[in-house]
Amino acid sequence: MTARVGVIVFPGSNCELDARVAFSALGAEVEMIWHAGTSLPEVDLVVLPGGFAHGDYLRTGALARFSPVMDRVRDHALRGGLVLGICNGFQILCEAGMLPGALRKNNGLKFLCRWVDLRVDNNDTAFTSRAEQGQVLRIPINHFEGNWYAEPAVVDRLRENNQIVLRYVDNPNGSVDDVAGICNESRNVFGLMPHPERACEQLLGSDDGIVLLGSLLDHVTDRAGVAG
Amino acid sequence: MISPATLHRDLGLTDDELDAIKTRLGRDPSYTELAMFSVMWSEHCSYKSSRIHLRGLPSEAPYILVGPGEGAGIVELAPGVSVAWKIESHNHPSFVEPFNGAATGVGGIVRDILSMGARPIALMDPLRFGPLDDPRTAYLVEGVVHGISNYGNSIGVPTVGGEVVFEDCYAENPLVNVACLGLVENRLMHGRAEGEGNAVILIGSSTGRDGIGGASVLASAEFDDASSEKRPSVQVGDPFTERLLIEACLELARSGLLVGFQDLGAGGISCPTSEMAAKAGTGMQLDISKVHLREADMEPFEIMISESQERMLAVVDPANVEAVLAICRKWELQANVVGEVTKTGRVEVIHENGVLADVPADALAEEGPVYNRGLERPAWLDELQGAPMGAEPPSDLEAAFLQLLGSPAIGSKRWVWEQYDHMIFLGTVQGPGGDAAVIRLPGQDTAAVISVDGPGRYCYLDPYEGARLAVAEAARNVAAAGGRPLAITNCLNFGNPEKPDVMWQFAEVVRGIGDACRALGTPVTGGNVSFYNETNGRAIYPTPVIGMLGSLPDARRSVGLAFRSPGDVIAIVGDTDPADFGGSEYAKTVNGVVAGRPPRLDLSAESALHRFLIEGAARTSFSSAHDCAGGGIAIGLAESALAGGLGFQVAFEQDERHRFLFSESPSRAIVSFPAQGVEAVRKLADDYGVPLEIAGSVAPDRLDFGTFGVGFDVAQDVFEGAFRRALAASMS
Amino acid sequence: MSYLAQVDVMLKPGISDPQGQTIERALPVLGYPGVREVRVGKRIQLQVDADSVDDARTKVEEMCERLLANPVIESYEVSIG
Amino acid sequence: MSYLAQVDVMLKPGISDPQGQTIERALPVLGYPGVREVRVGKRIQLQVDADSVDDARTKVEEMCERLLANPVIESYEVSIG
Ligand SMILES: Nc1ncnc2c1ncn2[C@@H]1O[C@H](COP(=O)(O)OP(=O)(O)O)[C@@H](O)[C@H]1O
Ligand SMILES: [Mg+2]
Repeated sequence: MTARVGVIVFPGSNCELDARVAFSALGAEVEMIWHAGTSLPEVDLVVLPGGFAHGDYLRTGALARFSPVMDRVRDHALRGGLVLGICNGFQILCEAGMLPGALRKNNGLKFLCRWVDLRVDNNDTAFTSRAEQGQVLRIPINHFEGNWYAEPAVVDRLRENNQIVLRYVDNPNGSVDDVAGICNESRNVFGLMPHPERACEQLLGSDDGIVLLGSLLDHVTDRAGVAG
Repeated sequence: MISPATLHRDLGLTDDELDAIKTRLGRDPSYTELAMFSVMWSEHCSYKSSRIHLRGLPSEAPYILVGPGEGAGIVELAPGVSVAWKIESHNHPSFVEPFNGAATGVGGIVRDILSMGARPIALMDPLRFGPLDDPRTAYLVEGVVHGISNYGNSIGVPTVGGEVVFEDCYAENPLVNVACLGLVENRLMHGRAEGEGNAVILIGSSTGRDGIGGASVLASAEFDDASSEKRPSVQVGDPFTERLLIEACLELARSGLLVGFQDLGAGGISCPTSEMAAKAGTGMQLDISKVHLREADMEPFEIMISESQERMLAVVDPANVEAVLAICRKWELQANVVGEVTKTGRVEVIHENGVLADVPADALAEEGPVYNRGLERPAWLDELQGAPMGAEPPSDLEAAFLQLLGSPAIGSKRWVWEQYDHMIFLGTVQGPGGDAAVIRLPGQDTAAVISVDGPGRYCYLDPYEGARLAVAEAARNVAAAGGRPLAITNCLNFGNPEKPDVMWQFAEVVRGIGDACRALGTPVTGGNVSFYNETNGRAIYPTPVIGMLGSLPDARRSVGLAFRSPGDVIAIVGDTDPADFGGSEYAKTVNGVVAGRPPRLDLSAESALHRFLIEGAARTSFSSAHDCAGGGIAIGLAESALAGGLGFQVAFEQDERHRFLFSESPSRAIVSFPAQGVEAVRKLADDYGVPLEIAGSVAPDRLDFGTFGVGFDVAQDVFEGAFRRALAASMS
Repeated sequence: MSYLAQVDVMLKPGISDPQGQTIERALPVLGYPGVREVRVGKRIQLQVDADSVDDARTKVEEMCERLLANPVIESYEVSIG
Repeated sequence: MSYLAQVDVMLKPGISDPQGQTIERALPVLGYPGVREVRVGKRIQLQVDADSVDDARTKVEEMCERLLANPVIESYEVSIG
């Protein structure tokens, strides 16, 4: 079966086309979903792409989380559906309370677009199943507000639950505990600052992003296999 | 009707220009009309000093679909694949307020591309500042780079290359140029107001007082210390609205609902109304009470010349108005019908109280003054050219090499370009840090190969030769990456055109560009002229910035500058003239001299080199290719090594080694290739008639020049840290 | 009635503030020693329709809770009039 | 002596504030009608060593001119204590 991916487009999103290209190349059927809609088409995976939803005005993700479609995204997650927030999408999920923590300005107070190494610290999730435990992936970051923070008690809980899925090998932004990507307790909502969709082709520098995006699609097709 | 008799002068119009306006109208202009003329007849909008010279530039080739005169040039890169390419300056606004000045510079060029119906897919930012050890420079660099980063990243257009140059002459007059590449997705749009009765729709941001008189006050007059008082002209960019505007405009272009389309840039709404009507031979009636305002109490003249950002003007069949407004609403943009196309040939501005302006569209848009200004070769030039060029040997070759490698001019610009999203669109096959950017077009194998170059020092020493060198280097950068140079856009940054020596520099530069473009087969698709880059009477170097556009049929065949494998053979292609030191990095950085004559350029040798590089790339003969430019062979080798994380071992037989290592002879490149390819590459060089000398081979860990060498880590630290350290030092 | 509200949003104590730190490092260099604990936040001004000062405050505080501040990292203060 | 200074930096009137405008447009959708003239600025807090309140004010105002505010587009207000 073909996985159905819905990419949410907020006003100010800008990586939605790249997300579509990357998931389509991996064989998924991709549908673009405008933020103002109050219903969500039938999809297996909802992607909140990178960009600057509502200009990132006030705070990154602060206005986007009120978009009408976000209630449906929440329902989808409550039903166990997969949700992936990339960069701005991660910021929105945190603002919406669907993932813990908040993203502050990078310690260096500069926007950073560069290749970084990420370590997979939990490969037992739908997002990392194609990776080896501890595998290092080369994937670019592209953000000003990627410095993840949560209260110490929350960080402890995430550690205990193995919800810190990806860590920076060399922390570029000051993020607590080198967090690059996390998941929720039910392990169906994922958020990360780096851009796996930009790392799906050797010609562009790396295809390690396929490990992550492909894992999600595997999860969808495996589950369909089990159910069918 | 005009109250003080000298008002026109405050608006930047001369007495003669006022007389011409009166003659054309057959009466005195109204206040609103005078304001409209002042922006449309400003140097920035009318090209009154430059026009007669620009006519001499070549602008035709079978693949040039749209040449100069529209929002952007259009070039067919491959059958059915066309791109828009254009450069703009935002120099004065960036000096007044670096963050917003640079940001709105990006916004403006992007709308030029949008006006053609093309999707903006890449930006480049050639920047020039004063010496980096001046804290004010550091402040400007921080602000300008942050402004470009903030705006370009938000709108989702990658910034894939540029320049950062430091010279004393730019201290009071930084140059912020921005080039944009667009992909024509569907159909080309034109800035023409065809069809009597068609509706005129203003789309985008509300109109406020920002940028009132920007074109006349900021871009068309010299700066002096009182300019700080002109600050209300500061425009603030809203990248969020621009992002929406991009998608809305592309949807409108796809929809086929638009008859004509143009952006609002310098000159505000006066510009597209008069230009679109003039081009179509129609007229336009504009009801300014329909313009959505940000501040309620704006005067009509302010509305007519406000340079509020993120606005476009569309001409639409009345039957399609509702559909167009619906698309704008969907993208959460304001849009209003503000007028109508007429057949009067006039721009009429009305509001509740009647007619505020009624002017022939031609008079505003096409009959601006044309000046054949006096030209005079500067008296100081002979002495400058005759002076020693600064080629004296260094006391220590290795120290000189490291000094160059760590100079702000040559050191890595990573600090700058890491602040730019240079990857969005999944097309950046080669981004910043190389010779040219290689941008694979969305959904295609074809790549656009783009580069910007503007050797101001060469042009200062000899404007004609410098301009030829600028075109040659830009083309060489494109060829080194494997692209075939096709066309240029250019941004001509000069001093006060009313001074005959500045005007002579301008004429010489334009002549040089024309000659080089004809020889290399790269016509001019358009560009921008920025005069009055003077502060308190001191002009900048004549600085033409050339934006070269090339094509590469298969992005996978592009060649990078980085050495790839130890053992690869390194060859120097092209002749080195040990006398090519005038205006070189070595002369400036090591000996503190900018004098003599710039390097000598032979355009047929240059062209042969390009063909060699392009053919080598097509045959996948090279592991790397890099043009030899600032800092000569020594720096070229180091750049290839550092980019590849490798070193090299080379040996040269010359006597005066520094002359060989640091000479900036043009028409040269450094290529590397596997050892078994030596014969094939030699043959290729023979076939194209380019001299080739094997210099050594790629090796790990050390940059070894034979008589001296430095460890890779040392070189890397010097190169990568140079910019950051200089910036930090000047801020403290 | 319309009331002018000022909202000050600051990072919570204990949360590092790189912007403040950068300013703190820059000030001595510019010749201003003896400056400490620099914190940078946001000031938001707005005109809000409400029946009374109290009503205005209640409305703005609600906006702060839900939108204007992020309770994970920020605290806020509202003043009306 | 050390004084607590508050600096409020706002865009000058007439300078466009896209951030404020965007928030203003979003608010009714979020259930907050009746909000106008939203402007977003910066609030900076700092502890400054000075001989007196006046001295502290003078120092901080100078810092504003040179670093904390951008006088081209922003105005500022200082309050001490
Ligand atoms: N302002 C900038 N923005 C983005 N990239 C830049 C900028 N300045 C320099 N670069 C990149 O750094 C590299 C080196 O620049 P430069 O030394 O000017 O190259 P060249 O000598 O080939 O003209 C190029 O890839 C260029 O695109
Ligand atoms: Mg080069």
